[in-house]
Amino acid sequence: MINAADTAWVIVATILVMIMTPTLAFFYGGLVRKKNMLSVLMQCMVILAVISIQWILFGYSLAFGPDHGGIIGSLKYAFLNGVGLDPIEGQTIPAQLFVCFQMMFAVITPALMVGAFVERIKFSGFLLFVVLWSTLIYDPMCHMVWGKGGWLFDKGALDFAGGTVIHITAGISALVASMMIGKRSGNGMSSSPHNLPFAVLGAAFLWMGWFGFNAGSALGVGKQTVSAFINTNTAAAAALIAWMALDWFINKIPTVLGVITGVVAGLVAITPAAGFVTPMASIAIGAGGSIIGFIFVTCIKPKFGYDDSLDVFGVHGMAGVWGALATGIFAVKEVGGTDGLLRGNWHQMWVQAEGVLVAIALSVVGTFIIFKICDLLIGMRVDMRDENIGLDLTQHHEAGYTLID
Amino acid sequence: MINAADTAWVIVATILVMIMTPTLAFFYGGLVRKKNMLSVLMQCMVILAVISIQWILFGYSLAFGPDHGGIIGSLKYAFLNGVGLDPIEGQTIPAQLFVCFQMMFAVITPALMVGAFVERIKFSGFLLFVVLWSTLIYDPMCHMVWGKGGWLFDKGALDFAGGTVIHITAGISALVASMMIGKRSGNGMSSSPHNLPFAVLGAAFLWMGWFGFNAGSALGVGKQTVSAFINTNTAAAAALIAWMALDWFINKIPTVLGVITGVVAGLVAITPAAGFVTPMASIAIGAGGSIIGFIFVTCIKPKFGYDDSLDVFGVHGMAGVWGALATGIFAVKEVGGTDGLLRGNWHQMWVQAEGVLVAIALSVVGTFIIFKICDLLIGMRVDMRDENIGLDLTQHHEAGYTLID
Amino acid sequence: MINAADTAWVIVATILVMIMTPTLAFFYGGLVRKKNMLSVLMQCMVILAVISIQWILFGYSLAFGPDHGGIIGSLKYAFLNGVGLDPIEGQTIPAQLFVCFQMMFAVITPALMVGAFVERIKFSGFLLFVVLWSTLIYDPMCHMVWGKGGWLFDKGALDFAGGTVIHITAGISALVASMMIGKRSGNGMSSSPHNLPFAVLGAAFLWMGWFGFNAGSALGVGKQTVSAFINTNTAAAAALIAWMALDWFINKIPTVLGVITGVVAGLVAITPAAGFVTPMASIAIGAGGSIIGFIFVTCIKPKFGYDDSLDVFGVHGMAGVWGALATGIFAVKEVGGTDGLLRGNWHQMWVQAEGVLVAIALSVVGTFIIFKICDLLIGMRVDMRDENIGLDLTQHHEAGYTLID
Amino acid sequence: MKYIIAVIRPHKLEEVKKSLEANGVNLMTVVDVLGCGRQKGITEVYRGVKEVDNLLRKIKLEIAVNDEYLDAAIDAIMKAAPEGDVGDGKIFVFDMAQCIRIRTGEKGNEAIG
Amino acid sequence: MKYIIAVIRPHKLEEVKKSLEANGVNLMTVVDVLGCGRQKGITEVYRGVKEVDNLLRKIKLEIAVNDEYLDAAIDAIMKAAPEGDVGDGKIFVFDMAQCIRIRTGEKGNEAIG
Amino acid sequence: MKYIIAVIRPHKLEEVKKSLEANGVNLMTVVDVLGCGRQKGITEVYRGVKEVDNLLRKIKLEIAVNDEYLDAAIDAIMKAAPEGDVGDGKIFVFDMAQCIRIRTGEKGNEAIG
Ligand SMILES: Nc1ncnc2c1ncn2[C@@H]1O[C@H](COP(=O)(O)OP(=O)(O)O)[C@@H](O)[C@H]1O
Ligand SMILES: Nc1ncnc2c1ncn2[C@@H]1O[C@H](COP(=O)(O)OP(=O)(O)O)[C@@H](O)[C@H]1O
Ligand SMILES: Nc1ncnc2c1ncn2[C@@H]1O[C@H](COP(=O)(O)OP(=O)(O)O)[C@@H](O)[C@H]1O
Repeated sequence: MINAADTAWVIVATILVMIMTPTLAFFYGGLVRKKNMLSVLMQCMVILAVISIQWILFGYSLAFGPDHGGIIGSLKYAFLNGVGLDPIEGQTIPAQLFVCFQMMFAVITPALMVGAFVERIKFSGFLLFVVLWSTLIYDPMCHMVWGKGGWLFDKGALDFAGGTVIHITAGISALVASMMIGKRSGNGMSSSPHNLPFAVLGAAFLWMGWFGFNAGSALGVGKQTVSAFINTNTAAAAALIAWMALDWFINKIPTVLGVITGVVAGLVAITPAAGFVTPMASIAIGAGGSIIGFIFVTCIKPKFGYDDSLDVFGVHGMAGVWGALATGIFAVKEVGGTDGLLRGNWHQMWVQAEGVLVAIALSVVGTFIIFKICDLLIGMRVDMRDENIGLDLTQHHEAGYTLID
Repeated sequence: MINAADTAWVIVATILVMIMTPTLAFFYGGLVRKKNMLSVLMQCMVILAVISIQWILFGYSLAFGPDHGGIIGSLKYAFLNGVGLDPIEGQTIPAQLFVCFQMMFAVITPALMVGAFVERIKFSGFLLFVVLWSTLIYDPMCHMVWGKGGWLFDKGALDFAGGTVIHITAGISALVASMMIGKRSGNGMSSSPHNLPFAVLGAAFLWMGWFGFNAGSALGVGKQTVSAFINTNTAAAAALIAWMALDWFINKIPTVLGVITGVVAGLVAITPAAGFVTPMASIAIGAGGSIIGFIFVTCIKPKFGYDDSLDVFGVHGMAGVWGALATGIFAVKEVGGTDGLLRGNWHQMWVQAEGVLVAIALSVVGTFIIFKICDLLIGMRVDMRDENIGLDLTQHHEAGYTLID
Repeated sequence: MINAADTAWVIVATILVMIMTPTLAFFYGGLVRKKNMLSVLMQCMVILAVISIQWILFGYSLAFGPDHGGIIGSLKYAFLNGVGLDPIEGQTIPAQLFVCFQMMFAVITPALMVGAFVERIKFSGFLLFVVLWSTLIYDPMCHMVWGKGGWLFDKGALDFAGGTVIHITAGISALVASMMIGKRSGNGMSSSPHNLPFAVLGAAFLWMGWFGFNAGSALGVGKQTVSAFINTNTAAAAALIAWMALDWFINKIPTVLGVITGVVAGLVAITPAAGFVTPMASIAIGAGGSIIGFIFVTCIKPKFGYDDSLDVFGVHGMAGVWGALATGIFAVKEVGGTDGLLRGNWHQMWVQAEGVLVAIALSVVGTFIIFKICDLLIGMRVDMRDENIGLDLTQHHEAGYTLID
Repeated sequence: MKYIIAVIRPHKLEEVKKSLEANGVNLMTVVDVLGCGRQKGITEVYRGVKEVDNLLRKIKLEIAVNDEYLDAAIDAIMKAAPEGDVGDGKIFVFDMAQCIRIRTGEKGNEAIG
Repeated sequence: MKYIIAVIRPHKLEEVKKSLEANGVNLMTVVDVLGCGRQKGITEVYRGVKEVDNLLRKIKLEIAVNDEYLDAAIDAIMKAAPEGDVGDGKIFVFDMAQCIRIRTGEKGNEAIG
Repeated sequence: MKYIIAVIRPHKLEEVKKSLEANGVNLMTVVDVLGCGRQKGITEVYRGVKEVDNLLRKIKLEIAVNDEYLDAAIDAIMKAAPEGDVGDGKIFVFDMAQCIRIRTGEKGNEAIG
């Protein structure tokens, strides 16, 4: 039976997750150089549209259709065939609403990767890459963890709102893609954000949208919804403070870019745990996300020198790994039905680690292959001249801002 | 009886529609020249306030008050007299909430027209124009289609969330107004957008708000709500892709301004159909909206040379006409209770066409008269010197941005 | 018992209030000079995080914990000890959700004060100030008015959504702080807003968020929720029009900064009254807020010459006082259960005035002491050189925008 | 070789450019500037605080020309730039000691055009 | 006729303008620039990456004056612009070959003021 | 004393600055400008309306040098700025009548460095 309150809340949550992709675009866009602003916005908006359509045509069916070997769904629900307005068994919202909610997750995952290859990617190559990546990596990964019959699902992996499925997958793939596409030329790597206020705007609305992301994952209104809600906010806040403190101690100054990066790292970390832990544990999880993120962004990246331009790997990938493991550590039965390591359940830790490893393996191999294919077929990188002029003018024949008018 | 879940959702939907007017301001504002940015924001914010008050004073009563000849409501509910917190018959939400939800529709309709006469309209003339237009065109139109006793309502015209009432009316009126006020002087017509990111921000939040617009029009939470929701998103996505494809084939490059224009055209097109069609039909309706919009914006407008500056006519008016007719084509009983042309119901098409024609006729005649009156009483266009300096400085004595500080 | 619809709505309302703090940052940030933009954003984002944590650690307990002498709560609920997911007596939402909703109020109150000392405050001093202020002024004030056993609560002071607790407290404290920190140096006081569109963006989203603020304060979905909703919108609209009219008559021109300032003044004024008055009374209350605000901003401030940079005192403090008193004037039993002065209930006026006086007294004395302490311990004002260069570069080593790139 | 600096009204840029092109002057550098002159700015009002800001948006053109093009360039500007009101702007002319085209290393008159 | 280019600190603009006006110099053109000089910029830090950006915001004033006003103009700037720290800026003076007021076509000394 | 105005491609700024520093020229003023030259702009398309905008983003450097540094400065720019394509920019050189350091009041050659 459809429950009206559950449905109302999941509609709202879907809207909140939907707006995350455009606001992610502003978070990323504010950090690139002026001449590449539009290309970032374009990529995110196009993902929102293309994956929305991919999802109802076949993506949803691949992810949530009848299971094939624990790995992928069948095409039975392609074109939303047979997916109507009555609830799926065990749910209380119309099936098409579940489709929409999950759609927005499928949308934002590739959008997260945009941060890895900004300022140098060719739009046409990017487009093919996104469609293939979503179909061949996201959809199976989603099926394995959340789909009925998915093998990680069956093992009992905890991933409340997509730490593994979304952030680890996107973060690792971003690292691979950033290494394959190569560094930005010239002084690209040391350029300053062209419009930090836009990045703050994006981060603030990401924080807002994340309430839908996490609390919406309860797929209804109840106690777990509220747990996920308070944990989300607490982790974000703790992470902001943690990153600010690190910045202050290590770089001698608290920075705006630091605090908004921390917020995102904290939100990533709490994502898989949101419905399973207590608010006090969220402080640790959020702060931990910032610490991990900080280390990867300010130490590991410069050491290895890959140009993961906006730190998708550090902030989503690694804080995501932390979150997935932390879920196994801090989970308590009273909140989400399962106990974690701190309550002596070592097994859960192992299940969590397994999920992480699968996500990493699939992302590395899959992204490598898909990227290579796209590079051969279309080309993934613009030429030097276009990179110098900027992607806005060369890929879209538009300028973000007028200088005089 | 008041239903709490329905009420909660309609409150949220009202909020979503409310924020559309300011975000429309950013969508439009980003596209004008820097020196006119504030004037656009001002016009939209002022409409939000003025029509909010007009509506509770007498607008609501004209639209939804006891019928007078199928054309207009009486003043019985003026000052919300007798409009309390119990639901209207057949509804499940407090009557004052219905007032608020409808108020936001009344607000955004004239705001849509702002795009037609930007960069040259006199603020005082504009203000009078908006109040008269809303009272003499919007309120009757609203009554005819949605009011109890309205003659189009009685005929069975389908207009789920206001394709005819809102977009056709605004779009046609915009064309008339843009021709009457005349072209921008100098190189106004070929100027570039001063801040495309703002326009993208606006478009993204319009997409978000439109969920409230369409799914909220179910006035409660149920299956039709979810239908309207998924159709809205699907049409927007399909329209984005369609416009991008047209841009790519015809202008050789996919543009950001193109995709956001497409999104709006698709959302307009699905508006009347949202609660009556299937998701697959939404793909056609959305893409169709883009195609129609594209033709009018890039072919018809240059050919005729009117300065409908931000393409309100092409994107709202004509995509609105398409949507109204498409509703008659694609409607299926299972979703919204009525079959359309594809199911053999030719009659519905005729009813739809009638609604369109009435909206066009009323808009053309009404706008012509109202514009003339305002022009005579106050003047609708600033003088050349003020237009050159820009409306921000001359109409509001403010500058949008500092050059140095 | 938990009510699902109530819970869904309060979740949404909490999200709406949450986003008010970042959008307030844009409202304020757009009005300062370019070189101080980030510092404003930073302060607001940091407050959001720090008070979120303070609140769950002990702030909530101080405000809503078991009463101590009518003045403050005990630490019984520190670390959310014993604050679970079952509803508090008399409520229908999980207790932790009530914590979150109230948290966002605790967050925005000090954030409002930011406008008083922008462009010259030292970040470290600011941080200590905010934590102390929130703990020593906000938490007790909140307890006295809203906490069980709070003495103003027991007296029957009406403060629907925090006019006294939030706006008067913040506004008066802002005045005190602005006088203690001193005027901006050089031509700081006569500088123009660096990005008015950002301020409009902020104001629009504040308007949106305020629906959560006021209608959410019903803590559920019902008739009073809708009353609060329609009153909020009506007051904002009336206030916008009133400020515009004053601008037009007195300064000869309607300005954008004027209308958005009016919106905020109107929203402040309706805050305590939202659930107690009729829509028609809201017009008076909103317009009254603008009139009071206008007088303080354009007459009193220049006369006395304090540098309350963004008019927190005039717009929040004084419009807040008006709102608190207006609640006592316009309240009607049918809406919120209590009659006001116009219905002959003189007593209510007196109770309201008492609340106002307590808020003023506590704010003046408390802020004075806390400011002095922070100034001695850390210092509250940057030196002249840093003020000239701007807080972004000197306090955060970042620039908001690149000039070339 | 001469270097012309011309301050004009922003909305005249298009016309001035066309007029220059018509006279054979195609190369120039354009700068967004604020002008402080006889033309009074519009008094901006922010929350009732009036700011008589006499800095107005102007466009500055910088044009290097060979001596024989100087008059043509000036004529072109004088034809297209004025509105007849205070604030039309000014033309300043300088002797230029050297001009080099970076791409080719050409110098002097060769390099200008 | 002389053309003065002065680079000053942004927050000194108001004072310098007043000082110039006091000395009878009312006309000028103002440009937003970045200065690269002895003054060290503040090291910006973005996600731990330190950028020793020695480009600092400055304001450039361009002032055409008749010869007899040159000293008055320079004095005015020298009085109002310095803070005494590195980064106060510089004044550059050029001979100007011609000056034309676009509105009237006046030339030379007439046109400057 | 000479005053160099160099128009270069925006992404070359870093390199040119380094090259100038290597040749002992550390002081300069940088301006964001639009260039109108032989280089054709990219045709911008807004809703199908093509705008052949031949205004391109450029960076203008202004460098005051003592005569003996002139060649070093020009060499430095010539080394770092060209890409070999149309649009590399130009260097313009002027005689400068006077230079004053605002902070100290130093004049002439002293003041430049
Ligand atoms: N002596 C000057 N030095 C530098 N710039 C000047 C000078 N005189 C005028 N200008 C520039 O020309 C613009 C127009 O001058 P203005 O005096 O307002 O009008 P008009 O030239 O028509 O009398 C000014 O805004 C300023 O930018
Ligand atoms: N030789 C020069 N050429 C061009 N601009 C210069 C030159 N020297 C200084 N400037 C400008 O003047 C500004 C201040 O110079 P700086 O060396 O920092 O301080 P100071 O003049 O007090 O020694 C610089 O930022 C730059 O914009
Ligand atoms: N005569 C000139 N006067 C002023 N600026 C010029 C002149 N010639 C070139 N420029 C500037 O130099 C830039 C590059 O010139 P361009 O003709 O495009 O390339 P190239 O110098 O390689 O032939 C132009 O965009 C313009 O800013």
